[in-house]
Amino acid sequence: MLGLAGLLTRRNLIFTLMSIEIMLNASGLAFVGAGARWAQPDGQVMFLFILAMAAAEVSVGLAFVLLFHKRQLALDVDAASEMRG
Amino acid sequence: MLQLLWLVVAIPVASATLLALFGSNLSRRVVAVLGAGSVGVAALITLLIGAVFLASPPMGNVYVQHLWTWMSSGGFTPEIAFYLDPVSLLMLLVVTFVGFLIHLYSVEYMHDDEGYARFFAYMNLFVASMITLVLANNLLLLYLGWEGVGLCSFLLIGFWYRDPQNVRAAAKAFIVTRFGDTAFAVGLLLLFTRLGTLDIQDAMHRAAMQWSTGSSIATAAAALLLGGAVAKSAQLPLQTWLPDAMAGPTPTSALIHAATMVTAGVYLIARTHVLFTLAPSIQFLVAIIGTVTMLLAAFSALAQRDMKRVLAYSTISQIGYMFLALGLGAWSAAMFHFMTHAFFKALLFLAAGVVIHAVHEQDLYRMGGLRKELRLAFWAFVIGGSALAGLPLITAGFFSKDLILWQSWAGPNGNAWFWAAGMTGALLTSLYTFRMILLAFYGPQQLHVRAKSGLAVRVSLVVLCSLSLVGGYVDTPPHFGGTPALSNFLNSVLPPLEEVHIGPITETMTVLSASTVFALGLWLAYLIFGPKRSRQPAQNLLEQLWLAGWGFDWLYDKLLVRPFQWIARKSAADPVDVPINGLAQVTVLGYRALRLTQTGQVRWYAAGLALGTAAILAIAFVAR
Amino acid sequence: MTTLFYLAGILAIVATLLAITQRHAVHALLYLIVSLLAVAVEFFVLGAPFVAALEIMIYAGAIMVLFVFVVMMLNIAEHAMEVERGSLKPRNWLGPALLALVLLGELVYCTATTRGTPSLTGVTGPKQVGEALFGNYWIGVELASLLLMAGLVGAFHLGRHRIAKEEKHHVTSTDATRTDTRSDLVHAGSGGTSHAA
Amino acid sequence: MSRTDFVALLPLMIVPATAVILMIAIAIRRNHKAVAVISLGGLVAAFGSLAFAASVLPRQVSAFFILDSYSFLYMAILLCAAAFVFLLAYDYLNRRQKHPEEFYLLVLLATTGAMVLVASRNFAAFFLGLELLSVALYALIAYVRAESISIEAGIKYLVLAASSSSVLLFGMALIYAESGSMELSQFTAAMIHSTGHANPFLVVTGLMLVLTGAGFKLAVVPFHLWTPDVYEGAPLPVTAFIASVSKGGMFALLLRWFHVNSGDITGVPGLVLSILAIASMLTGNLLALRQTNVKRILAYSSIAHMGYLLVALLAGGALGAPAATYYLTAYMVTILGAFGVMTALSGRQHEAMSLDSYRGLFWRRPLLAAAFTTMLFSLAGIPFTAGFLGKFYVLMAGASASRWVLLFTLIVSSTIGLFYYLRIVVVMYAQPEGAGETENPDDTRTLPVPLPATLALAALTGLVFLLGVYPILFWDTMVAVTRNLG
Amino acid sequence: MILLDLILILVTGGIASWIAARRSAMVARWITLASLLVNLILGIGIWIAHLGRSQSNPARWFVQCNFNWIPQFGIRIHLAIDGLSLALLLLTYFLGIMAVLSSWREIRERVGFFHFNLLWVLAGITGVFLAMDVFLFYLFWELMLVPMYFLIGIWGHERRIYAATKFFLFTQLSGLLMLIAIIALAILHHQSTGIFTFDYEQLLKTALSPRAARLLMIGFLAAFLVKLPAFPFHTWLPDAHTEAPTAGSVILAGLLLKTGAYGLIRFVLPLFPGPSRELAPILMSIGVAGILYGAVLAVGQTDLKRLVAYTSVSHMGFVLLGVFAGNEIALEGAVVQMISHGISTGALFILAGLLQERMHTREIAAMGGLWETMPALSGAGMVFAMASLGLPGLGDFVGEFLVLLGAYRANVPLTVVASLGLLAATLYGLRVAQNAFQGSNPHHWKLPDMLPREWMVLGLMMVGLLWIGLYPQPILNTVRPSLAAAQQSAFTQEIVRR
Repeated sequence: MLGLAGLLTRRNLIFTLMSIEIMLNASGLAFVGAGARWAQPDGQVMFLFILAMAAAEVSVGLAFVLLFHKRQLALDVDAASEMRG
Repeated sequence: MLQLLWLVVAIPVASATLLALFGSNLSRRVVAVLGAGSVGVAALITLLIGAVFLASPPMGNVYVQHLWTWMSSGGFTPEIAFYLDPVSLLMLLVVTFVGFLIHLYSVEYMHDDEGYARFFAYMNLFVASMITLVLANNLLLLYLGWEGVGLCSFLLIGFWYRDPQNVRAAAKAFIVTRFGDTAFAVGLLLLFTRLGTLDIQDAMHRAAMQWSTGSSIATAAAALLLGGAVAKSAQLPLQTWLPDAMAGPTPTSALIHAATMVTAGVYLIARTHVLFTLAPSIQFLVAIIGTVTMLLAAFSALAQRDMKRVLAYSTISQIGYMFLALGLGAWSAAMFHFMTHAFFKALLFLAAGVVIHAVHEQDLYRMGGLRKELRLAFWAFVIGGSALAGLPLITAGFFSKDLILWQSWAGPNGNAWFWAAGMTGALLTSLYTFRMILLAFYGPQQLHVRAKSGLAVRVSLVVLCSLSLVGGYVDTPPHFGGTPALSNFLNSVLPPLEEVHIGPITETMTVLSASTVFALGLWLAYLIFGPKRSRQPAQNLLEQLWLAGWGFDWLYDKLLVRPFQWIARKSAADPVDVPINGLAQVTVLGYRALRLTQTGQVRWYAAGLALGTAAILAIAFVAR
Repeated sequence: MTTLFYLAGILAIVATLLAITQRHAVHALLYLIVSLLAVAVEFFVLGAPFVAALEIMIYAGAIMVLFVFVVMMLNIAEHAMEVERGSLKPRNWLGPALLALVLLGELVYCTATTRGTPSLTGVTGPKQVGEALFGNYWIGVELASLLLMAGLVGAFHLGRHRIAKEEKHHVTSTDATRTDTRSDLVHAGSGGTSHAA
Repeated sequence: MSRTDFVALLPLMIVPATAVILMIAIAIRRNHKAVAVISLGGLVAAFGSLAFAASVLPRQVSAFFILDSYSFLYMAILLCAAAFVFLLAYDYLNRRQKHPEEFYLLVLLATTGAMVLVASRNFAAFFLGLELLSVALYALIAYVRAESISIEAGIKYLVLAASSSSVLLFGMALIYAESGSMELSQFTAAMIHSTGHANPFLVVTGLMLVLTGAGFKLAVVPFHLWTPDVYEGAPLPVTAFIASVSKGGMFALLLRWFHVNSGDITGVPGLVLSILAIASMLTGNLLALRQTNVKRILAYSSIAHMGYLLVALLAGGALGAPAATYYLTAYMVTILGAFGVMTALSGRQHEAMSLDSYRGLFWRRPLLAAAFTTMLFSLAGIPFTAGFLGKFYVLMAGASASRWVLLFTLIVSSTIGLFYYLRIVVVMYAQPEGAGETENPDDTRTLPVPLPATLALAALTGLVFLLGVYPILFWDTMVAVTRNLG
Repeated sequence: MILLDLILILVTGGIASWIAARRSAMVARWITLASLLVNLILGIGIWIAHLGRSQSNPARWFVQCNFNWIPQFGIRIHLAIDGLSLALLLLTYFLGIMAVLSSWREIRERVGFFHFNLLWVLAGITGVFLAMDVFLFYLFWELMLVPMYFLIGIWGHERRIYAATKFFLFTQLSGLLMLIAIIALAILHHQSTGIFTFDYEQLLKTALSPRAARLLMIGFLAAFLVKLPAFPFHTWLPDAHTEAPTAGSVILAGLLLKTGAYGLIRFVLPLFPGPSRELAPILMSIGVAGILYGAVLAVGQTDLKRLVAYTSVSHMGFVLLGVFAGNEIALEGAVVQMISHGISTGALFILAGLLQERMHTREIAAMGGLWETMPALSGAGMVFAMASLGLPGLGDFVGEFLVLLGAYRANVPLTVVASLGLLAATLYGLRVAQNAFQGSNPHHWKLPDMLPREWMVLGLMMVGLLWIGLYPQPILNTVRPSLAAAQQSAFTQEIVRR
């Protein structure tokens, strides 16, 4: 939830990415909790997958950060609104 | 011989078609031959047919020529078929003969007009339509002729189309008569629905069998047909178009707006007299309309300055007489007056045409003293005028009008009021007729005569003069030892009138008073409009009102024309389109509103995502 | 145990809150790491020690370091800070906070209305996880490797643009060598993932 | 893993294997043509293996995949779509990109993701397939270096897709927490017993959250906001890919697990889906109404089309699933064709996006314009095109389920939609207004349409008509394939 | 098979002339003309072959052809022709030829594509008149739209795009409503019999609950009333007619509107007899409203083509009135009205086109006194204006009178109000006749009169109108069996004559 809030308020791309991580983390927590409830490993396995995904996500995301920074010299996501309407 | 009947229609139609298609490429001579000749041939054939008909009457005094079934649908099978009986024969004779004379006259009269061929095409078409109207054996075919003559009338009034005035007059004539036509059409619907046929004889027969006298259905049917007749014959309240119709060439006025077409209403009522007998209230209404129209039109004629308008109002007035006769049940009297009126009114118009042609002026107050130079026209006017005003014993008009006047008293529906009104009308007729003659032909000559009439004009005028004089002798009052030949001839179709009121007003007295009234009118006219009087048109209010035809035009303009134009103008942009365009606006509005959501900001989009999630969760909560 | 669970939970929340409200990126990251550590504790409490360890190692360790690296590298300009300051005003916070609250409320409501709380007993150790991972979920592992490969190739491609662009200004080196080094990188990456699989 | 399992998995393995081969090939030597040929070959091989593996159907491979005729059919469709994307992309990349090879690699990976989605049986497969698709797309969207809008689009997609994934995951976690099962069949169960006590509320909540995630991928209102920007920013072949493969894969999954064979979907999910469908149809069409950017128009129209698809999904019953399948196929063919034409028209630097660049197209390039017209008419649902029969089947399905409100919305909104399709058509047939004066080297009217694209466009146009005129070929298969769903 | 040929000839002819136009525009014109002539001859051939048969032979269809198409839903390519279809087809090809001839000179750009569209519209119309499978019918129904849309949108006048789009949207929306009704009907049939079919004759036997029947009928009505067009769904028509090129206007007014009426007769009456009876008064009122509304608005127009367009609204009101009056006379009248309106209004549009070609304006105010410079054209204009206002002896009168006659049996007050339409018709008829052709010539137009080709076109149309006006019997005989079939199911107990 906080991740979402962060996503909505922060304009810095890095913060945005961080917020996403928080959200993913929360989902992972939920999965692990659910797995624990049924005493199954599935939840943890799922968390691992989420982890992998988060890693991939972050790598691409950070690549975007670099690209974007190169272009805009700032990381304001609101500046990325050339397209609208 | 009778089988040739269809040619009477076909020949003018063919000629009209030829003239319409190739008229512009033909020489004037050929046009004249085609135009007048076709009607001449038609007249000849009519004469032949008439002779055969009289010599060896077909069975039941009726001859029917079936050509083909027009259409056949659900028991509705009107035919293209011609029905010849004494009434239609009489009509046919008058139409073709007077028509021919007028065509003959036009050959010369219209000679210098650029629309020569067009004129004859219209005229021929008119003759054909009129004959169709007369000969139709069913009401639908009659309606075809009815509309056909209306069309030709429209075309001919607007013949000189360059003048907007003429065009307006044409439109007015067409629209006003169309009012009546609509009523007529509804009448046809009613008749067919209730009687199952539009064949005139069958329908009349069935009506007489099925409907009781005075029943509402008969009344409605008669009223609707009357509507048609009133419009076509320029009776109250739809009389306003006829004076304006004088915008057409004078032969047109003579043929259509005096001799033939305008009497179609009279013919219609005579043809369907059974219906009117079944609806006494409507029949009485016919008489009232006739009387009132006759008087009002006569007053209007008294105040007109335009020679042709005088004649137009006179026509309205004279048809009022015929309606009076019809309303009283004096069917054959109406037909008789129709015939004589055709002669003398055609004569008057043609003569007026000569005058107008000669001086290029229609205003009576600008003419004067023309009797020396336009001798033939003058005499034609005198003879025609006398017939119109009813100069006793030697003119045709006297006999026919006398018959009506007498029957307005003596007939079963007659009474003193109608008689008195008729007498007043006769006085007025005499007055305005001689006013016209005095103003035009006496007094100081103001205008130079530019043209003399040729042979064709002379011939037709002379023939019509003689017909106006002797036409009355076909039906002379039996009370004075005459033989009502025409009435007898028509009796097989139109039942004769019983003479029930033999009271204080005898026929002798009628004749005498009619003669007196004629003389009185002549005298008054001489007093007021004689050569020694000042020639200033009177300016008082009453005369203004008369001049404007009692203000009917003004009333209709305010009551109907303007509101309609207003509606048409206001709605021209199609009000129904407004909500539809509104709908389009709403969608565009939706587009604009939704477009605002596409801010291009990723945070906003994420918010949208969250919002959406929240929303569907909320829905799930609520719906649980 | 339960106390620890909730304590760690509160800690995680507070740390996250601080993380997203920090103006400076590095500070925020530090808070985030704290939060992640707290979550790791949660995992542990929930009986998932293996995952807890991974959380600390990979998340708090590897991924966050990546973040820090990027932040350092870019050395975010002061001007961006100014922008951020504006966006941290209460007015800007209000809407998202409300929205988050609503969602939170909805979720709390629905979890609260369902019976029972997760049992905190029972430990699912690395062995079980490993068995599951390479038993039932082996395909998943393969897919995850593909996922990483996609991520790598993508990141590489995006990164290359930058390089290629810069190279334009520099002396042009041979295309071949560059391609070689890069494809090596790719190769190594994919090899790594396959290996993990 | 048995041999038959292996055989059944063959198609799913060939595609990523091709990707790996590509990677090696790229490492050895960069050659665009070779790479393209290899990738196409991979797709063809996968396609062939479908036929080969069809003999062992239906089969469940571990807890992950359910391989039956349904998933095979969709895989086939996806493979074809990917092949078309390659054909279209080849020249586009040739023209605009220095290093086009990774494109194929990423597309292959994304296709794999979509195929996984189609065949997935549990949450993990669903999630991984989805992520594979997304992650590959992040890079693909931003593939073209020079375009700042590309990067912008990539960032947007990344941020939003990741967020939606986490929501999706949370939803899955909730369902898992409640039911203790990772099976996707939980969805179906939830759909059927969505009301009453048999179904705990947590599951419904989870379902809604999953719907958010899925809805995001499909770009259903209100999760649609990203669509136009990403469509606009992404290179045309990628846009085509998103519109066809990505959505197709996701929808196939939804169709399989949300479809209820016994009748239409009722209760809370039914209500929510109906609202989403109605909102999508109206919003999508309204948003496109006066757009002037053709890519954005198509983006908005795709929102509406997903709404139509949801109608078929909601209709359920014996007709719903085949109707949805038919519609989806028709839509994929059409949208590929539409973007294909746009690709063919795009010059070295600029994509043919603005409406103005289509002015008078018909008089310059009649065939291309005719193809584009066909595609637009198909999108609008004019008879004798695929779109019409698709719509017809959807209407059939909806009518047999008596979903009148949905159908009327469909009709009204597709009338609104007609307006903007017509606008494009009008522009194409309008007089070219002296725009020809400014000749530049990038002028699209001089650009030849190369062979692969020509082939692809011809095939797509042919398919549009075939689907529109002679549906027996496909319909029977679709009915057979979807018979045992739900 | 010959029926399929009718469509295919047009389709291939269209393609051929498109291709040929690259070489020579003239060739394209001739190809178009030739394919239409062939179709006309084929049509006449069918007519002659079955002329005597129509009365006695119980078989309803003259020729049929029936192929399987989408068997899962029982959709078939089922074409059949009966008297009604035949009459309308002949009208189609006749007007088609007139349209081609009248645009001989008007269209100079993109000639091939123009004729392609023209022929394809006609192919669609042919299909509509022939299709006996409801689904197929819908396909053709839509197929008409697209080329028509192009005709208006490419070769139209100033506001062509607005008009074309409006036209398309209106008809498309209503068409989709009909499609839903068609589908629902098929599904109901499926539910009651277990067979999926879209075949017209099968669907006729579907048992429907009154409520369902009413709803379905409204779906069908939506499409047909919009196309007809009935008040208040007519607003697309003035725009489309006004903006279309001459040939487009001719086909729109002459043929496309007829498909609406045809649909009413062919589908609405037999498929939904109950509701047809129930809703008849409402529909008749709509018809009457259309008659008067169209007439009044026509009077107010300043644009000649727009004026004529509104007269179409008025005339088609008569058709609607006739169709739902519920007796043979009115129905036959409606058909005659359809045909003669096709010719008379088509002719008026051709006239307007000729005037526009010469004067480059459609404003009536800019005309006046044209008789002076173009007597022949003006004369022709007069004739057609008279036909349009319902002069006896010309086609429209027969139709209108029969309609009124039949309607009078069903509803007296409505009919009386409707006959006021005759009066209003006078007003607009005269407006055309007088304001354009008569009066003075204030703008001093000096224009060439009609060319022989134009003469031929208008002359043929005049002959056609006269023929219908004086001897409509062949048409009535041809269409009677079909109408009787449509009629019997709808109004079995004819209202007893009082």
